[in-house]
This record gives sequence, C-alpha cells and structure tokens, in this order.
Amino acid sequence: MRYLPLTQPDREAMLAVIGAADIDALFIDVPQSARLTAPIAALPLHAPEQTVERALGAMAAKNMTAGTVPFFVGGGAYKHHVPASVDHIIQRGEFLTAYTPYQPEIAQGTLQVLFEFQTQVARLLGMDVANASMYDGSTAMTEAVFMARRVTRRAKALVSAGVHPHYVNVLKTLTQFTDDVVEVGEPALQSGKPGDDIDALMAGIDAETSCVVVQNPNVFGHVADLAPLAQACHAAGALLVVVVTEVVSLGAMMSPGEMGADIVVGEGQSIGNGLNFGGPYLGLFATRDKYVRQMPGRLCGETVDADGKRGFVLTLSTREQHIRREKATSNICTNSGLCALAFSVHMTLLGEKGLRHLASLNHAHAVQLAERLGRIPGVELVTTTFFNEFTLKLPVEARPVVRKLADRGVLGGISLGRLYPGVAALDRGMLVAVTETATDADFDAFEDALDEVLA
Amino acid sequence: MRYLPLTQPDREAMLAVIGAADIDALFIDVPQSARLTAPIAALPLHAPEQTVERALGAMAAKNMTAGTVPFFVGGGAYKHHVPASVDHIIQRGEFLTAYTPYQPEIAQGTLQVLFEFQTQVARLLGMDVANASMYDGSTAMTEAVFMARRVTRRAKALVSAGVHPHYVNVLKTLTQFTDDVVEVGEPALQSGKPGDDIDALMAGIDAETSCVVVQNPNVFGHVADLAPLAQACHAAGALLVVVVTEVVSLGAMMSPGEMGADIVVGEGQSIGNGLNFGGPYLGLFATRDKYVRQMPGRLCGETVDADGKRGFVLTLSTREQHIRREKATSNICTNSGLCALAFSVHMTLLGEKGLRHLASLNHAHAVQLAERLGRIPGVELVTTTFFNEFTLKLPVEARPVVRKLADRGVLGGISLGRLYPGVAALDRGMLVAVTETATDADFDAFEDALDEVLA
Amino acid sequence: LEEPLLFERGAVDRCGVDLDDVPVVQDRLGGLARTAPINLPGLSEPETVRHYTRLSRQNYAIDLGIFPLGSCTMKHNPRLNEKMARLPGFADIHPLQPQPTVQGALQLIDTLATWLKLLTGMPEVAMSPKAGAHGELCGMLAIRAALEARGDARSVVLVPESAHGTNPATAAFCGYAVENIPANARGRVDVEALLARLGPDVAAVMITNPNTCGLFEPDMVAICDAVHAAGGFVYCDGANFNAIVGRVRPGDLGIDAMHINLHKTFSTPHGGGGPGSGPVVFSAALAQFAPLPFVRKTKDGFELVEEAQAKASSDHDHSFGRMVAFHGQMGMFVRALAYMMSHGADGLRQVAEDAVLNANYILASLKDVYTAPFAATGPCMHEALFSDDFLEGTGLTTLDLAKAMIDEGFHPMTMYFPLVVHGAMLVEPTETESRASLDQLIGAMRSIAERMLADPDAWRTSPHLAPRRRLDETAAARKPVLRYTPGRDAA
Amino acid sequence: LEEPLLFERGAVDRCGVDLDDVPVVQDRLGGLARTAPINLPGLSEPETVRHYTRLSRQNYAIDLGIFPLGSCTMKHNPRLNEKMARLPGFADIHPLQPQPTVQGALQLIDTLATWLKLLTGMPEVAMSPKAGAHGELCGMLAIRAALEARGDARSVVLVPESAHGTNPATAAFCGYAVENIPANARGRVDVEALLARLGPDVAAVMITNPNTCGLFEPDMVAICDAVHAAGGFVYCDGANFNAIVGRVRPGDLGIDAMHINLHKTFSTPHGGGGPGSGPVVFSAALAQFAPLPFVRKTKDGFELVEEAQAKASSDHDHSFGRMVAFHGQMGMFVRALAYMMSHGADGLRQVAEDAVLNANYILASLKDVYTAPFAATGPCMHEALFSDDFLEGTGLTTLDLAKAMIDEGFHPMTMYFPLVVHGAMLVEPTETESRASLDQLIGAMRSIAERMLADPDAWRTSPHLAPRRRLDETAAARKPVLRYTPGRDAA
Repeated sequence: MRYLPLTQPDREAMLAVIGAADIDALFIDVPQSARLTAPIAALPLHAPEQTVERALGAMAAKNMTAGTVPFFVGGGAYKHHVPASVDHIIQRGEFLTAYTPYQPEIAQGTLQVLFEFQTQVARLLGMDVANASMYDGSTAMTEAVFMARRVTRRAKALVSAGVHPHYVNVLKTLTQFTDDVVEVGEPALQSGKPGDDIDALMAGIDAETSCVVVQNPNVFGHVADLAPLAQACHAAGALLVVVVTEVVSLGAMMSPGEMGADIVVGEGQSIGNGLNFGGPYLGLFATRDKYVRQMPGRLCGETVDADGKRGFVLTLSTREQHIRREKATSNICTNSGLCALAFSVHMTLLGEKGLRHLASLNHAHAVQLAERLGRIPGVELVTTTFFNEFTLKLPVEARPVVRKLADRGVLGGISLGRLYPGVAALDRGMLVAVTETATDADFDAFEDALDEVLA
Repeated sequence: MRYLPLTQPDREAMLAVIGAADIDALFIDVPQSARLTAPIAALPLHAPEQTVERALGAMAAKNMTAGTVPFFVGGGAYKHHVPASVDHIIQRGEFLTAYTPYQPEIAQGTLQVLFEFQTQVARLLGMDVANASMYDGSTAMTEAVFMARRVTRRAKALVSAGVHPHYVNVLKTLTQFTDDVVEVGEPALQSGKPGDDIDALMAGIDAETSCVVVQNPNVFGHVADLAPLAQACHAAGALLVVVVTEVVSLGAMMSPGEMGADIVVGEGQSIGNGLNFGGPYLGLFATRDKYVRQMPGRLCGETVDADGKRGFVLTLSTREQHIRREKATSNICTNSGLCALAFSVHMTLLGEKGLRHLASLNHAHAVQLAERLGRIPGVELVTTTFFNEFTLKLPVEARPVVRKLADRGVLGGISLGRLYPGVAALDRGMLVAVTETATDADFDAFEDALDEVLA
Repeated sequence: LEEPLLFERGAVDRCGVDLDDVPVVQDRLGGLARTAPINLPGLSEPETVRHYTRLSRQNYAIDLGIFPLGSCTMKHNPRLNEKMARLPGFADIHPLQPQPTVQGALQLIDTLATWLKLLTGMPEVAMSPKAGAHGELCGMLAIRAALEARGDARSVVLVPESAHGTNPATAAFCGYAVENIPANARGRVDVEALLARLGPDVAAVMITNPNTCGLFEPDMVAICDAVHAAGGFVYCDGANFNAIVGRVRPGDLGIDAMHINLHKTFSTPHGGGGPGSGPVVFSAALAQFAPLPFVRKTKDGFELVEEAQAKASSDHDHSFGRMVAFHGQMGMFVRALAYMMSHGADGLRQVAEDAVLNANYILASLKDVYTAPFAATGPCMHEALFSDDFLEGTGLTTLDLAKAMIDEGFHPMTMYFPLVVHGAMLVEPTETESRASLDQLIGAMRSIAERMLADPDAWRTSPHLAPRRRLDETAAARKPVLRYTPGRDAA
Repeated sequence: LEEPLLFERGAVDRCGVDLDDVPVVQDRLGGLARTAPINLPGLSEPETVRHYTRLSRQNYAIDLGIFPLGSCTMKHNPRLNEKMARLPGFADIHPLQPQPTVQGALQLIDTLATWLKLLTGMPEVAMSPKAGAHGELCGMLAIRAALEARGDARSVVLVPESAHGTNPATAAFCGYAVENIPANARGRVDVEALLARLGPDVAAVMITNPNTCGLFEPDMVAICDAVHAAGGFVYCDGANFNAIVGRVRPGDLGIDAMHINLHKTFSTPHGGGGPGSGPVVFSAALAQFAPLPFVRKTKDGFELVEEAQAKASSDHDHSFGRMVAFHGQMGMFVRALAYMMSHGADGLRQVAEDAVLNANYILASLKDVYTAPFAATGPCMHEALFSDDFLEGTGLTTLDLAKAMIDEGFHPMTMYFPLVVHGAMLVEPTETESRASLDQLIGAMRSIAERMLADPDAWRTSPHLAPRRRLDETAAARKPVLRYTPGRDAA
C-alpha cells in the first residue's frame, strides 16, 4: 500500500516498544459489539494507480466538458481562461500541503499571500477591508446578513428579486430556526430590467430593516446604479449589502464601494478558479473599516517580529469559534485558502491593465452575441443593460430548449425553469453568459442550433 | 507580451542609462543588408494562451493516444504506468528550471539526485559505475563502441543481428568518416531465437576486435545467456558491450553485469518517462571501475565541503570537451538530467520489491498474450524465450496488417518491414510488446482484431 | 533575499497575460462604466512565478516534514488525487449544465456517497457541506428540523468539555443553549453527569469520538441509547474518524449524525487553510431531513434532485433546505474517492491501525520525559496527549517548547488544546509517517525537553532559525493592519 | 535537517507503488530468471515526495532568481509549455505507431520546422539532434558528406579562439584537424588571419555569432563569401541566437549550417542539465545531405520519411544517415512551438531587443567598477563581458567574486569563459528579467566589488550562506566516489 510507510517488521518492533501484544490491544476501548474484524466486504480492496485512473477517467469521460463545446452557461459560475502558471503555483507542495498558518514563523508564505489577497479584494470591490475568503458566495451572503444584524441590532433583511435564487435559499435555510426576518422580492421577466426592484426595496425600508441585499449584475444579468439605494439605506440606519457573482465585471463597471455599499460579498471563482462542477469556490467578503470587528471569517494582519522585521499573522481571532465557542461571530472556521491563492495569482498576472482588458472583451463578446440572438424570430432580449450575461425570452418553454441544444453539442445557457422551478412566469427565460473563451465559431454554432431548435 | 517584464518606460529609461538613442543603436554591428526592419511577415503575431492551447490541442487531438486504445507497441520504447508523483516532482521549479550543477554549493539537490541515479543504474545493470545519463540508448551504444576502441586500441566492432536496426544505423552514421570497422550480423526470422547469432559472433572475434555488441532482450524479444560470449570476448582481449532497451526486464532477468559485460548501455525511458513520440529519452551507460576514466558523459562524485560536510560535485570533467576541446572523449556535453530524475524517482517508488513485481507482471502478461496469439491459425510465435516482447510470423506481410489493426483502433505492434525496409525475409514478422498497462479486455480486442484482419 | 509585497513590485500597466483584441461595440453598461482607478498592480509571468515560488519557500508543509498537529490529521496528500481532480471531465464542467451532460459527475458523487455510507454504517449522507464546521451545522439543522417536525421544542444541547471548539458555536447558531458536560479523570465524558442531565429539554448531545484527548469513548453505545431514550439525538464530531476508519462503523455505536472531514481522513490537501469538505452521514431517523440537493440513482441514470423534485420525493420531503449555492466540493470529492479506491477496504483499515500504532509509539517513547496525563488509562487512539507540567519551575511553557521545535526543523504539535488539560500538547503523527520520521521527532522532543530542564533560560526566545522570529500578535490585533497602504511600510 | 541518501533511508522491501497481482504462468525466461539481489532500496510515496522535495530546495533555479550565465541563456520557462507537452496526444504516443495515427505529431514537427526555417532564412532543417553539441555534429557531418560527395578530401577545420568549447571536439569527431584563428583586440575574429589561412585543405570554418564575447561579428558576410570562394563551408554555432532572433536571419549572412538550442532561445527548461534539443538549419548546398528521418508534407497529410523512402527521394538521396533511434526531442518541440506561437514574429523580435537592452544596461551600469575589456568598441549583444583585472593586487579572482555572489542570493555569472579574456566574467541577463531584477544584480555586484577592494581578506572563503561551503573538487577527481557504498559514509 503505497501511502503507508510502515513495513510489517516496523509494526512488530513498534508494538514491542509499546508493550502491546498485537494491534487489537490498541483498540480495547471499542465495545466488542462495534469492532469490525475484517475489511468491509461490500467495498473493493486496494487498487493500483492505473486502476483508479481508469475508473475515474471513465466517469470523467461521460461528462460534456465546457472546453470542448460552444459554452454559454453562467448563473453564478463562469468559464474563464486560467493561465497555466496559476495551477503550477497552487500545486507547489509548500502551498498545497501546508496547514492553516497558526505558526506564523513558518507560514509567512501563506500569510503574505492572504495579506496581498485581502488588499486586492478590498481594492477590487472598492471597500476598506476584506477577509481571507469564505466557503463561497452564497454562504458569504448569509454571513453578511448576520453581520448586518450584529451591526444594526435589527433583524429584518430585504432581499432583492435579482439575487440568485440559490443564494436566497441558503439564506432561508440558515435563518429558518432563528428570529431573523427575510423578505424576498418576486422576480418577473419584465422587459429592460429583469429582477430590478430597487424602487420597491427603497420603499420597503423601515426602522426594523437591518439591511437590503442586492446583486449586481443581478441573476438575470441586469446591471443597475445602486447609489440611490445606498442613500436610502443609510438614511434609515440600514446597511446595503451588495452581492457580486461575476467579479470580472468589476474590471468594466463601477464598484459596489463606489456606489455606497457597506458590505460587499462575492463569488470569486471567476478569477483563477475553474468550474469544478460547483466547488470548491471562493467567497469574497469586504466591508468598511468601522465594521471590521463585526466581520466574520479569517483575517491576516501585518505586524513585526522580535527583530523588528515585517511579518504577517492571523489576527482578531478572538471573534472565532475555537476561542469564543458559543459566542463566536460565525460558525465558519476555515477559508478557501488555495482558491484564494489561485485568485491572487491570476489577479497578479492580470493586473489592472489585464483585468480591464479582460472585462472589455467579455462585455464586447456578450453585446455581439446578444444582438445576434435577439434577431432570431420570436426571441426577445429582455436585458438591455448587462455585463457578460443576459436573459432571453423564448417563444416556448426554455428548459427543453436547453436540453435540445445540449443534444446538438451546444451548452447554451440556463433555463430560468431550472433556477425557479414551478414559477410559470419565468419558464420561457434563458440566461446566457459569454466570456473571452467564446469564439466566433461558437457564436455561429449557438445561433444555428437555437434557430434549429426553435424552428 | 506576458513573458517580457520590461515596459516601454523601462526601455526608454534604460536606453538613457546606456546612452543609446534607440534600440537600433545597439545593433549597429549587424551589416545593413542583413537587418530586418519589421517582424517576419510569414509568421503570425503574438497570441493569447488560449489561442496557443487551441492550436496545439487540435494537433494533439489528431493522434491516436496509447492510453486510449489496446496498445502493444515496443521496439525500444515502452508504455509503462508512471506514478503521478513522478511528474509532480520533476515539475518542481527547483529541478525543472535549474542549470547544470556547475556551482555545486547551490546545486546539491540536482547533484545528490545524480549520485543516487548513478548508484541505482549501476546496481540495476550489475556494473560498478554508471554515468549521469546520455541522450538516449542509441547514442549511448555508439559511445560504448568508441570507448571500447579507446580501451582496447582496436578498431573493429562486431554487432549482433539482434541489435535494434536504428541503433545500428546510428553507429554506422557516426563511424562513416572514421576508420572504425563495424561488422553487423544479418537478421533472419529463424524459429526459437530470432536475431540470436552468439555462436557466429564468438567465431568472428579476432585480434582486431575491440568489442562485441549484443542486445538482450534483443530487438525480436529473444533473451539469451551471454556468459559464454563474455568469456570468448575476454579471452581475445575484446570487450563485451550489452545493450538493454527495456530496463524493466532487469527486474526479472540476470543482469548483463552478472553475465560478464564490460560496458552496459541502455534506454532508460521505461522507468519514469513517457513515450513522448520518441524523445526526450534517457541513455544509460555503465562500466567496470577499471575503465572509469575512459567513460564518456557527465559524472557526479562525492566529496566534502570546507566544513567537512558530505557534498557532491561534477567530476572527472577533464574528459569533457569544454576543457579538452578537440581531445575530448566524446562530443556529448549534456545529459538527460530531468529524465534521469524521473527515472530515479520512479525507481525509488518501485524499490527492488516493486521492480520485481512489475517485471513479473509484464512477463506474465506477455506469456499470456503470446500463447493466445500463437493459437490463431497461420500465426507462428517465433520467439520462445522472451521478457515482455515477442515476434510473430504472420501468414501475410505484416506492414499492412499493422495498419489495418490501427484502423480497428488497436495499436498491435510493429511490422518488421518498418524496422527493416526492403528486407523481404523479415516482412511477415510482427513485434508485439505487452506491459502491465494491458488489460484482459485489451487482449480480447487484439485477438479479435487480428483474427478479423487475417481472416 | 526578502520578498517584497506584490504592491511594492508590480505596476498597474504591467501584465502577465495576453488577450485577444476587443471588438468595437456600443457598450450596454447603462452608464456604469468604471472610470476611477482600481489600483491593482500586475506582474509579467516570469515575475509572478518567482514572487510566489519565493513566498512558498517560507512555508512549512507536509511535503517537507511531519505536521504532528493533534486533531488536524495532516497526512500525505497523494499526487494521483490532484491529477484526477484536474481531469477536464471533472474540473471543466458547470454545476448548472443539463443533467444528461454530467452523468459521470453525478456517478462520482453517488459512488463517494456509497463509500461513506458503508464506511460509517449509516443509511444517508449529505454531500454539500463545505467544511467540518459546515457539516456540524448541517447535522444540527437536521436534528432541529426533526424535532420541529414532531413539534418538540427542546432548547439545550449538551457538549462535553473535550469537544472541538466549533461544536458550541454550531449549537448556538441553531438556536440552542449550550451546556458543558465535564470530563472525568480518565479523559472521557463523565457519563454519570451526562445521563443525569438528560431530559425533555435536551435536543442533542454533541460528542467527539475518538475525543480530543485522543481517547475512544468506551461508553458510546450506552450514551446513545440513553439519549435516544430521552428523546434526543446524538451528533458525533467525525474529525477524528482517521483513528477508527475500517475498524469501527459509527453507525454501530448508535449515533444520528456525523460529519466527515475529507481533508483529514481522506487526504484532500489543507491548502494553507482550505478549502475543506464536510459531508454528513445520517441515521434513518434523520435521513428525510437531509439538505438539498442530492443525487439519486434512477433506472435512466443519475439524477440531481433539486428544489422542485424534492417535494415530490417521499424520502426527502422534509429536507431542511439548501446549504450552498451548488452541490458541494466536487474537486474534493474526486480526490477523496481516488484516495478511497487506492486504499480499498483493507487499506483504510490499515490506515486506522497504523495511525493508532504511530501515536502509541510516540506516547510510549516520550512518557518518561513528558507529562502524559492519561497514559496510565491505557492506549491512546490516533493522537498522544502530553502536558507541560514537567516544565514546572522552569518558567517555560508549551509555547516555548513549540517554538523550540521550529528551530529543530519541525512544525509544532497542537498547543493548549484540548482545554481539559492545562498546557496541553497534542501530537498526531498519522499513518503516513515512517518509523524513521517518528524516531526523528521523538529524538528532537526528548532532546528539547532535556535541554530545557538543564538550562531553561536559553529557550525563551525561539525560534531563531525560521524565516521570522516570534511575531507580535498582540500588536496585530490591537491596531489591525489588514491591507497594504503605500508609504506606510517604506523601510 | 540534512537529507540523507536514498540508500540510507530506503529498504528493498519498501514500495511506493501498488500493482495488480501477477497471473500464474510458466515462465519463458530461458533459465535466465534473476536470483541475485539487485539491492535497490524503495520508499513509500509520502517518503519519496518528501525526499525529493527537500532535495529540490538545495537548488538555485530560474524560478527563484536571475541566472546571469553568459552563453547559457537561462530565461523564464513558461508553464503553458509544460502543460502543452503533457497533452496525451503528444506525450502518450509511440514513435513507431503507424503514421496515419500520428498525423498531429508530424504536423507539429513540420510546423516547428517551418518557424525555424523562416526565423533563420534557411531552406532546410534537421530536427533530430538531441542537444547543441549533437547539432554541431549534425552540421559538420553534413559538411563532410557534401565534400565527400564531390570527392573533395579536405582535412582542416578553422575555429576562432572565441568559439564554444564543443566546436573543436565536434570537428575532431568528424575526422578533421582543428586549427585556431586568433581574436583581434576588439574581441572579434581576426579576419585577416582567417582569410590568410583559407585554402583547398580547409573544409569548414566554425564561427559563433554573436560570439562568446557577446559581440556580433561585423564581417560575417565577407567571411562567408571568402570561405565559399575557397570551396569550404561555414558552420555557425547558434547558441547565441537569442540575441538576434527576429532582427537578423543567419541565412542572410551566408552561413551553411547552424544549430538552434531550443532550451536557450526557445525557452525549453534546462532541467538541471538536460534534456536539450538542437535542430540544425541548412543552406541549399547542404540540404540534400541532412539526416534521417524527416517530415514531409504530402497531398494526403504528413509523412515521416525513414530509410527506405529516403533513397527514393530526390531531395534527400544523399542523406548522411540517422543520428538517433527515433525522431528527436518531441517533448521539447512542443514546448518550443508553444513559446514561438505565444511570442509571434513581433514578440520574438522584442525578445532579441530586450535581451540586448538588458545586457547593455548591465554593461553601462558596471563598467566604471568592473574591467570591461571591449566596452570601448561599442554596444554588446545579449551578454556583457567583464574581467577580474580590477581585482589585481587583492589576490582575489573571478572565482572568489562568483562565490561571493552566492552569499548575496544570486547564481554567479559564467566564469573564465571565453578563454580569450583572462579571468572572464560573462553576464547574460536574458529578456525575461525585469529592470528591478537587473538593478538588484547590479547593486550586489557593485557592492561586492567595492567591499572586495576595501577589505580583500574577508572574501577568500565564500560562500557561507549556501547549503554547502566550497566543495573539494580536487579530491573528488583524484579518487572518484561515483556510487554509494554502505558503511563508507557512516557518520
């Protein structure tokens, strides 16, 4: 067994040092009734590398891989080109196989990366401080609502109809046994700005409102100016929480910070991280300086060592549950360290110049495709302002259309019927995302296939 | 341009430091007639990573990949399973991007690896000392013939009919302008021991003979006891040079050293290195202690540093051409460092226990398949003793058979017509190699396809 | 050479990628185009690779040496797993692709789920939790949902002193009051105190087994029976499953829910602090409350059951809902399954045996020098617990000892945990350490202890040989500097 | 922690792989089954990864810092190249597969060949040579074959003093006597001496251009014309092509053959000393003598032309034969082509410009402190040449300076080469170093020089901060220890 260094003579010699007759003697505390006396019969025995490779390779081969087909799926996870050097760096044993940097003297590599990551994220989101990452965008959003409650000592969150429905579901799950109140808007496929209920949100803010949660670009792709909403929140003593699920958009658009957000959360997968069928991803979380001690999640801070040299440590950990136990600010006690590293490396390769270029390219591709598809008879482009994702209204229910496109080798987007099961008003909607990875040939293939399916 | 750190302002500032008006001022020594004034028009301009990936990926996709089909091709290059950790280690920047270890104080990693590699190779081949590797097996064999000439001060090499014809061609190429005499046996498809001309070689040794060169297993897969030949060589003052192109065989078979070889050369690709369409590969070279100063190639030796600590250095470099210039023992001045590392890592993972197991598995698979194919009507198993490769005599010319098998998705071996173009006596021969990577399903597919093609 | 910060090296006009030219289009950003600078510095690719390669070398890692971190299970991370997780068929598929295009991915999740259920002897598993603490939350949400479903408004969760720190936080997050149950002198749960506290207000007991003293709770079956009899549930923290995998199925002990840290027992890399993955197994009593989505095998293949279908599903109609945006840590699932298949049923059993053997070897080899509070009670499981009592009078503590280990070339053990032992040092070698590696560690620990007792004053300022000396954590927390600000750091 | 030798750690019964069980068969080894032990120690996978990871950290590498090695062209190795070379369609194909199953591989070779021909302005290229020296041999064999074909038995090859050390060895290997041509005071070939020596016995002149003093040979066209007029050929050592790629096509200078180091100009990794790859471009006069095999584009696709077909091929019927068993360094071809496509025609031109700019920046920044023998003659190309004359009287030499650089965190420059300059130091930064990196190097070199002149005695024993102090190379060569022998090293 290739991962086990002990040989049988090693084991016997060690048992002798311990003074145990055999290995069973070390398991004497286990009740007789629960002792397994042999390997579990329903499972196979150990296997060579090539056997494992064949078995997993066969499963992998059954999936339609994004890079091999015209691909336009988004909805909170985006296919971008990740430079080869990113993966090389995250596979360095010193990053990959390191533990959480609780011993800072021998973890400055990870710690400096986190400090740089926090700075990059804060600047990107237009905020003062960011944490060292969280599980993903959806759990980060839930943490933001809890944080707003701690800051405002109010319990009601107003959630825009434009927030990703899975994110809303997560929030609902985690508030079902608390006395938090969560009010969520009802989405509709209205022309021009689907999911945009800013006016209604502003009208709904009251003295019980802890925060208003909006997504930008929203789940339908629509982009909105949030500055008026921020003013309305602040006037009522509530916080504005902004969710960003496609952070590449921030290379082309005003940041949530510029529009007045108090907490910005996001899904950072787009930079440096692959699609991975949904995980691991990277929750981003940033806020204003004044709220930093209410912020959940791991934080890295600068300090000096005994020789006065600059160094980095995990800090403000008194907020965390291994110290605070039941009084902790959050249940979360890990970050997505390696995903944060990948984000940071990719962002370093891009730099501001590259990020802006990348964002422009995404937007231009999306505009081109939106205009082409919008000209197909019966298809309406519902989203008039967007970044790299937009919603189409089809003449028929979208869910079977998406499947028929897949049958033709085109992954053409997401039906709103999948995201909002049972909501008839949305079932002709199809969400289409376009990134720098799409080629003209991909556009042609998509247009032809959609033409054919709708014909 | 992602690999170029200088920005335009950097360039201008640096030209100012130099005192040059522009970049052209630095190329003034180039004759006007030879100066290119613009990028070469027939070549494309710089391209994003994803463009390069698409272009090369499209080429790669046109090849039939060994791992995806029943695969039985050998003839000097073998498909073995290489553990994932091997590739991980050779991609460590400190190994991959290091230079030749001429500054030993900061190259102990590479040097210790080479010292370990030399020891592993010497033990595996049953010899006293090995060098730090050469280009490949064929060039190592040529170097062995030259070395034998230096040692014996005789110029005639007798080369067995069982030596790989490409190796023989390389030797002929490199001796065509020297006064070396190379006599090569004529191969035939004789039953039982194809390519085995040991008796004739023994008879041919005379006072002019510097060495006898034999391959074991030979190119037809046949294995032979070389001890009598060694005795005959030594009795005549000649050296025995043994070539091994499938080093995994040494896990199951007596080593050339045990049989009395004076120089052993080999192709080390089988351990740790992929097929790579023929390169880079790994030439092995080992000999007896008494000949070490006549040995070509880079050598790593043990020494101590100024504090008395054990350390390693390149040594005996006075044999090499950057010191000796026209008196150098060899034209070769690099080794296959990274391939040697891969070999050494894989050999470390195997250890003696693993190597013996691997060799047994290869042999057993080969025996099973040989017996199955030998039962097909009209097919004769020509090789009766072999390791993991054997020769079949088909009822028809083999070259079209191999192509027809490929048309059916089976890479079934090598026609002797490809290796010996124009030699009619061999054209019904097919060389079949079997390793641990072949499954029962692969055997079935091969047998069925061959049945069908010969039907 | 010290490595400067990215912000001290890079520039906003420097770039390590090449991109296609941007087609000219009329923008549709609705007047929200960014005008202000973002101030994100970039580097060319050569500079980027060098920056991060240099930084990496300031880290300790499993690839460099043993991480004897009790309760953290830092074992070898096989490279095959990394290779498998990068197969495009797993790494390059989108969570919302049509299900017929991801049948292999669903099969992988279902296969891993089957392994987890068989290894734990539990009938159901929730795959989506993203880490151990997230798994605890999943388990406790299911318990609360089950109690709510039967209209049983219990209010208290009992947590033994020796529990992981995340347990109380999780219980509180589900709206429960937490009460501690003391440990007994043998380092186990005080069973009498626990049984005495059971009653109609107790929703659940959260037990860590093997516990954080590295000991198996011998009365686990009796505890589970009593909790069930009192109408409550038992949550078992599975962080220490590495000690018993293949030797004990937690389901046979009677528990109701347990998370499994794929990055501990099943070797997915810690990555400097994540991502983790914490699937949760459930008893029959809790199965129908498990979260969405889940994978179901049908006659036509595999189905990912999301919101709408779940309602129509008889066995999951009481699901407490969705915990994350998508389906969990697919990348970790691939790695964990590759590891499980590599080891097989026999190898996984050997894992537990070697992990326990290695820990007992360390305990036996050091208990004459180090204080070993529970060594007299019998063997430990996968980790050996010591305390700094033997340093009494020297003024030196566990912290000094830990920092001294850094200078010897080792990552320190877990310090000051579990809380039930003063000055605790928890050493977990795992099964992937060789005897030679253990002997090196033992030799260094003996040597440090002996030298500390001989000359205490020499040991108050370690480490001296690490990339940094002791860092001022107090200053860092008092006035946090959490981002780079130009000029502030000019040396 | 010092890392022991594999042989001190491993054991013959320890193993880091798992393999299928061996089917029982009657062996067919003809009585040659191995019985004696091989004595090859093994390690488990965790131990193996740790052994090599630890060893790796004793190396300096491009990923860690600049390698200012004149004539070695240590530039950044892009990771995209590594990824592309590992595509199964390139890495997992056999050199003797039927040609219809490897059309993409042949296309790749043909595409790379086209780039090389266009970049050099030469009509033919031989792809199979495995390294630079092998390429030289290939070129000289073609020259000799061409002379033999016309019955011209010339006997001498002229090699300038400033040539690479491999050049004389190669000429000798082809059966030629070697005569040196001196350099002039400006660091170039003494053209008059060269022209004077030309005659009917001179088979070829081997010139390195840019030469090993880092200077372009301005009279290259005149030299080529004169050699051709005298019936000889010109071999150009292409090791320094990085200085001129995209700015000069060697074919326009009149040369007949030149090898190209893919691991220098085209960024394939040095790997601690290989594998290299040295394709050779040929003029029309030599094309038909190029080695086998080669790739030819036909109407049906790509054809690999091996022995039999070559005879039937009108343009290669005089091939001098096969140089290696298969078709060359495919893995390196993929990397080099990925690099070329990434840079494009414009980027490759920029490569030469930045490489030359960086070298001149170093020359300009250090020539006031370091002796720069040819700086007065004008700009250098891709490398800056200094000598240790400025240390005269201190007793310190180039070697001491090189070892001092190690303690400053840098790999030393090339020492004592070229031979035409006493105490030479040849500094080649390449284009992948940033200005900040150059400034660091320049600062360290200035500082060392100034401190050496101020206090010579402090510098005779560097390095002090490296994994090892100066190693005794004399002892190593006097009594070579080339393998591990148990017991000998017991400490």
